[in-house]
Amino acid sequence: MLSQFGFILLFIVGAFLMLAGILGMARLLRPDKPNDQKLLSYESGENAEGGSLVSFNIRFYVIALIFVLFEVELVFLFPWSVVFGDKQLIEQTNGLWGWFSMAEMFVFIFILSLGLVYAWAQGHLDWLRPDQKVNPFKSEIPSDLYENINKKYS
Amino acid sequence: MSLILLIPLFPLIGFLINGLGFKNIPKSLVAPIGIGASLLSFVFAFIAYSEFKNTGEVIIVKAFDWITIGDLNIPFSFQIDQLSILMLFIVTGVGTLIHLYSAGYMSHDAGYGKFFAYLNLFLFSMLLLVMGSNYLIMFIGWEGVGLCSYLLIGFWNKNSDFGDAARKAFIMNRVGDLGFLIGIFLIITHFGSLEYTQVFEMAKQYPVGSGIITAITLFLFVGAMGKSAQIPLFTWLPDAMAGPTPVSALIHAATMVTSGIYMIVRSNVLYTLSPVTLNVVAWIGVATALVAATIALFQNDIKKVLAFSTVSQLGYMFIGLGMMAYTSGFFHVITHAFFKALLFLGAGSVIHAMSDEQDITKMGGLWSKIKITAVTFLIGTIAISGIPPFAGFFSKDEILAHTFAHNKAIWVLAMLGSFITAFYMFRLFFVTFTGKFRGTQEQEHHVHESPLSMTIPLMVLAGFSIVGGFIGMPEIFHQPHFLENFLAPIYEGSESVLPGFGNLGISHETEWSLMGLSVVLALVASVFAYVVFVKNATIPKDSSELSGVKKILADKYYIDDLYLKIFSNGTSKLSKGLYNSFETKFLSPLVNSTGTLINFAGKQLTRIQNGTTGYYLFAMGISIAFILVFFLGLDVLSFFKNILGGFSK
Amino acid sequence: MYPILFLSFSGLITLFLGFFQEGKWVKPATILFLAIASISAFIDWNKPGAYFFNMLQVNNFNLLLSLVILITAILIVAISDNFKEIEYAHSAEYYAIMQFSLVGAIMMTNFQSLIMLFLGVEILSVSMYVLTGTDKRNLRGNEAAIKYFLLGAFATGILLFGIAMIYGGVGAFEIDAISGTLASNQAQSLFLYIGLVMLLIGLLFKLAAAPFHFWTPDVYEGAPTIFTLFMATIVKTAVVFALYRILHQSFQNMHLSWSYILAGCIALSLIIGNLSAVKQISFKRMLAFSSISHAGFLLLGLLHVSKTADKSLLFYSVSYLLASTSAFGVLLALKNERTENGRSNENISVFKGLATRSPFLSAVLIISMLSLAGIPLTGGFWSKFYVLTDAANDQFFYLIVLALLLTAVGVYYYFKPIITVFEKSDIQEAITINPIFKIIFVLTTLGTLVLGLFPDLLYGMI
Amino acid sequence: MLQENTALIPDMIKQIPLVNYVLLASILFVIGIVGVLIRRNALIIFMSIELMLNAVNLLLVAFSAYNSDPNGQVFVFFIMAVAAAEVAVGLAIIVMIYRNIRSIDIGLLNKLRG
Repeated sequence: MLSQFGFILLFIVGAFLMLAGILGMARLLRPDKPNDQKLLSYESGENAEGGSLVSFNIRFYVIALIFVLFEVELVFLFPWSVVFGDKQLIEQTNGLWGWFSMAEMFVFIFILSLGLVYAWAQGHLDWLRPDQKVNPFKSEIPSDLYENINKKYS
Repeated sequence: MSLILLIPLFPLIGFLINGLGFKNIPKSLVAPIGIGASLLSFVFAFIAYSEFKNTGEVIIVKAFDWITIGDLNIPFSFQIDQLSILMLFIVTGVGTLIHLYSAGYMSHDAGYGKFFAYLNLFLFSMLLLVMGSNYLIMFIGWEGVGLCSYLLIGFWNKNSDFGDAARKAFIMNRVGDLGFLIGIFLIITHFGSLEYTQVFEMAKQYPVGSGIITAITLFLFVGAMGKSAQIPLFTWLPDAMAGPTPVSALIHAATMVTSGIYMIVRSNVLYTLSPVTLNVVAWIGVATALVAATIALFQNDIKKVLAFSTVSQLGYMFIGLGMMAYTSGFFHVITHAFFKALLFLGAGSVIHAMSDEQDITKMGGLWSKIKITAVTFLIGTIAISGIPPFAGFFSKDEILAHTFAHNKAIWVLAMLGSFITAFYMFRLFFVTFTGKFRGTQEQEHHVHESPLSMTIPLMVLAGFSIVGGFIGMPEIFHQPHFLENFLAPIYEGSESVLPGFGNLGISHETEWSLMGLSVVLALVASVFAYVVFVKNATIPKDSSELSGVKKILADKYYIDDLYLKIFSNGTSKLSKGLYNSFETKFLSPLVNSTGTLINFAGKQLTRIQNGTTGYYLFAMGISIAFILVFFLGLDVLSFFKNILGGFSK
Repeated sequence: MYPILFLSFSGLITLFLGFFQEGKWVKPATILFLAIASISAFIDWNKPGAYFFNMLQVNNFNLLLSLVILITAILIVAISDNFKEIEYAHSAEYYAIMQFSLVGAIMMTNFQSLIMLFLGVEILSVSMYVLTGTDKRNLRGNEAAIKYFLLGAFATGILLFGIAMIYGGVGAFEIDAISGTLASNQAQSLFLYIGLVMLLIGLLFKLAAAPFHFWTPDVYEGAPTIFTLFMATIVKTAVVFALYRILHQSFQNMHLSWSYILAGCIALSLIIGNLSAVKQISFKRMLAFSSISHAGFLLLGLLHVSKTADKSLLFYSVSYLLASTSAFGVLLALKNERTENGRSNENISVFKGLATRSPFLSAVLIISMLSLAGIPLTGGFWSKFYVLTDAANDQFFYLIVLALLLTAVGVYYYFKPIITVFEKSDIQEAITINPIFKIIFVLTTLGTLVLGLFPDLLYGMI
Repeated sequence: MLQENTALIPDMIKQIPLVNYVLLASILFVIGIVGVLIRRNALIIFMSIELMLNAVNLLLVAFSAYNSDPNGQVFVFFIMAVAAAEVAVGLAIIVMIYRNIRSIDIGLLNKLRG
């Protein structure tokens, strides 16, 4: 008789077999005429250039870092949530426990939010766009001349 | 904290104020600060005395734990007992007077503030020396006063001769200090402590004449030789007269030079335990006394004469100590402090009046011109020549009596010495103050009595020189020997190792006759001097005009030249020789090769620091693996056993 | 305990202070906060006890350590300018991070549970990674930061594995529990053994002891001088006393096991540190190697579980703190001398002619060098003396000999700057020192001399 | 070794002896170390370090389960948080370097040496 872990093992093996089967089938069925155009990675019509790291905009990193931090802090909410609603404790302290742990968690979150506020105030969150450059060039030739020519040859 | 700690603190503060800000402090403030500092410590010395009287036993005040090495603990602490109290009074009292005197004497000098700073520093070190409760603190003070005397002798450092004199003093003191230091090390290794109380307590257990004690005492005495200018280390003191006269009075007559005697009296137990050392002390003392006295006979520089007389007086003190008559020796320290300071200050006042003329052959007939100085100087002269009832008589006579009791030969020489002393002192007095003036014209009409700030100390000291002796009347006067009774507790150690060590076993008749003899000698000497220098109005000649024995004496037995030949040239030759052979051939190649070796190793090692992170990580990993394999090798095997166990489960 | 709480909040406040009046109040505020924190340490004075469910342990000695750390921090902050030379500098952040890192340092000295040890180490290290890389445009700074970070994180991993293994062996994180388990003569399990070795390795890395020292010279050279000073003083002190608590108060029964590892590291640190320092041109790099050798000496003080080990270590740390503060401080004071392409020259040659240009600075430098070399009449002499007397033992006799030999080598390179001070230089005009520097220098130098003249003032007091 | 008081441990866990967890964790840890030692790309080294940390987490959780002592799991939370902070700082440093030298190959950074 297999144990729970045995079943899990079976699932894993099964998954791999499935994947292999599907891909193999596709390989058999589809036509296979590769050329370098086809092998290019699709960049919405553009030719991919440079290392793959370049294409990432630096701004993503900042946001991502901030995100990682705040997201991981959540891990402390889990043990808290276990004891937060603990009947026994609440009865022993006739309700005080709930408020206490609540307050505690709010202090924690407040400190976190302080960090967020700081990042905000420092302007790490606002998404700076490249501003439009207008070409200052002015040509002496009046534009109606061009239009005349266009009219003439149209 | 006890008030006692304040006593050395005041001069230190004074030194810091005058020394650090001597450019910024107005000249009018300098002297008050300096004098005030010493005066305050004088006052607090009285307070300490009263405190001591109330309790009646030794007070030891610990400032802080200083050094602890294993079980050897040296605290920074002060000891107040009969001896240090007396020294306190002498140092601070005489010191204050001389500060006062300097205010007048140095008033025209450029380095006024510097001078007072140095004086205060000296006072501070001297207080450390006499108040310290262990040999190390005494040694610090010992070095400190040496440094100050060096600074003050070379005070007028424009003149290179003075600089040489200062260096001479310093080097000779260093020689002595070396001995002192060795003595201290011996004490540490042998007794495992430097505290007086502990060391002496332990010393009591030793038999008289034990070798180690003899060694210790001898080395300590070498230190005393240096500080207190005994043969062979005495030639620095006369040259030290290059310094300003107040300095000569304070350091080179009253206080510093007597620190050797203080040290011996302080450690009297050890000395009582080693008769050998006592003999050495006595003989060196009498030799010094005679040699210095004879030299003084033919000196024409007023301060040089006094310097040599100081040396010979110190010799007398050591004779006293050598006879185990510690009280008498110390008694002479006290009286000598009074009259020799008086004489020096008087000489200073004379020099001041004669507009910096020191040669007595160019003086004469000053009696009427500078009355106060003359009278006080006369008092000093009488006191030193040992004519009753002045101070010098009692102390010197006590020493002589003890000497007679113990060692006739030394006694004869000592008597001779005292005769000579009386003679040259009166010679000095008569030549300087009587006869007709021999100076230049403008010197003559420039002659004037010194300001009050200089004459007051003279008078005070004169007073002490007269009455100072009465603190130690011989018992034949049926007066209480105040000093003896007061100092008695100091000697209980010696008493226990050698009962009745101090009392002189001679009958009253002998004592009377001895006393009479010495008085008669002194008077004869003075009369003789009177006949020679006043009746016949002889004027001393310069050494170049003298011949035979006189010349030898005038040229100080050529000892200086001897030292120059033997030591200075000898050392330079030796060092040259060593340099050419040992240094160049052997030492420097060795050193250089070591250097190159180290450099090479350094270069090789910096190569492993090649700056690539991956390499660093790899090195770390390797070393971790190494440690694990090397230290866990065996356990790893047992670990696999466990694994098998785990699977089998 | 109270300094920890206070500093964590004051750090946050400092962050936001940066927005007012372009943060001109940040530095004074930081000093104020640190002062308050050091005072708040006294709340627990003579009240030994445990905090946070027996995670932190408070007693007078630990408080003393926190005090030493905080006071050093005050000195360092005082001689820091507002990082004007760094472009895009957010000085408020740096001061805040310094305060946070102090929280870590204090945790490391007061911990009772290994969790706290780990947290302390990490808080300290992560802050130091950031501070090392503050000069963003400076390639050397970047390199130092990445090296420090990668190696440090790696060491952290090792340390964690060690802690986990110890937990496996003992079933608890409290060091008292560990010593209890060891005392009750159970067979020392393999877990405990591996755990101890790995924990030790992790801490040795943070202490910059060979053979885990490779990061030290590069990081010390690349980081801004003020943070190099921070690393050399506060981090070292914290780590050494963490080691003291681990080895002497929880694993003393396994002395045989760890003393050999320690002995090896000591020998390597002394040799590598002293010999590599000889050829250095950069002053900071030389001090880095010297700090490796000092790490060796500190470990020497840990080598034997003796009564006086804590005293000697504290004495050593204090005298080392004072000496290196003045040494690096002089370098900081000369920051604007002889700058080359915008960056200040940090070679020993920058001291040329200092004797004529600023006798004060040269005196400070010379005394600090003498103290680091361990010449008598300075604190350094007594600290080495005490440590060696503690380690004196037939078992590791050769280590003492080695230490003495290499101290002689040390004299050789510590005198390089001293000689340079007296060399003639083309520049002659006097150097102006700002008064705060003056005060700090006077304090540190006097401290060094006082320790040298009256060692028992401190040694007897502990 | 550990005192495995079987009463408190759920049967579910009991089916796999502790030693296996220890071995798995150790293997993961060693994989991490090897990754750190042999890769040149800062990011990958960094990931390997994270792998080491997670191996430790696994180890701690296993121990705490077999000790039926929650402290180990508490510690795991701490480790996670700290690891996140480390990730943030580490990535920031790597990005900073990439901005300056357009590469994250640690082999290129060897200006500080000797």
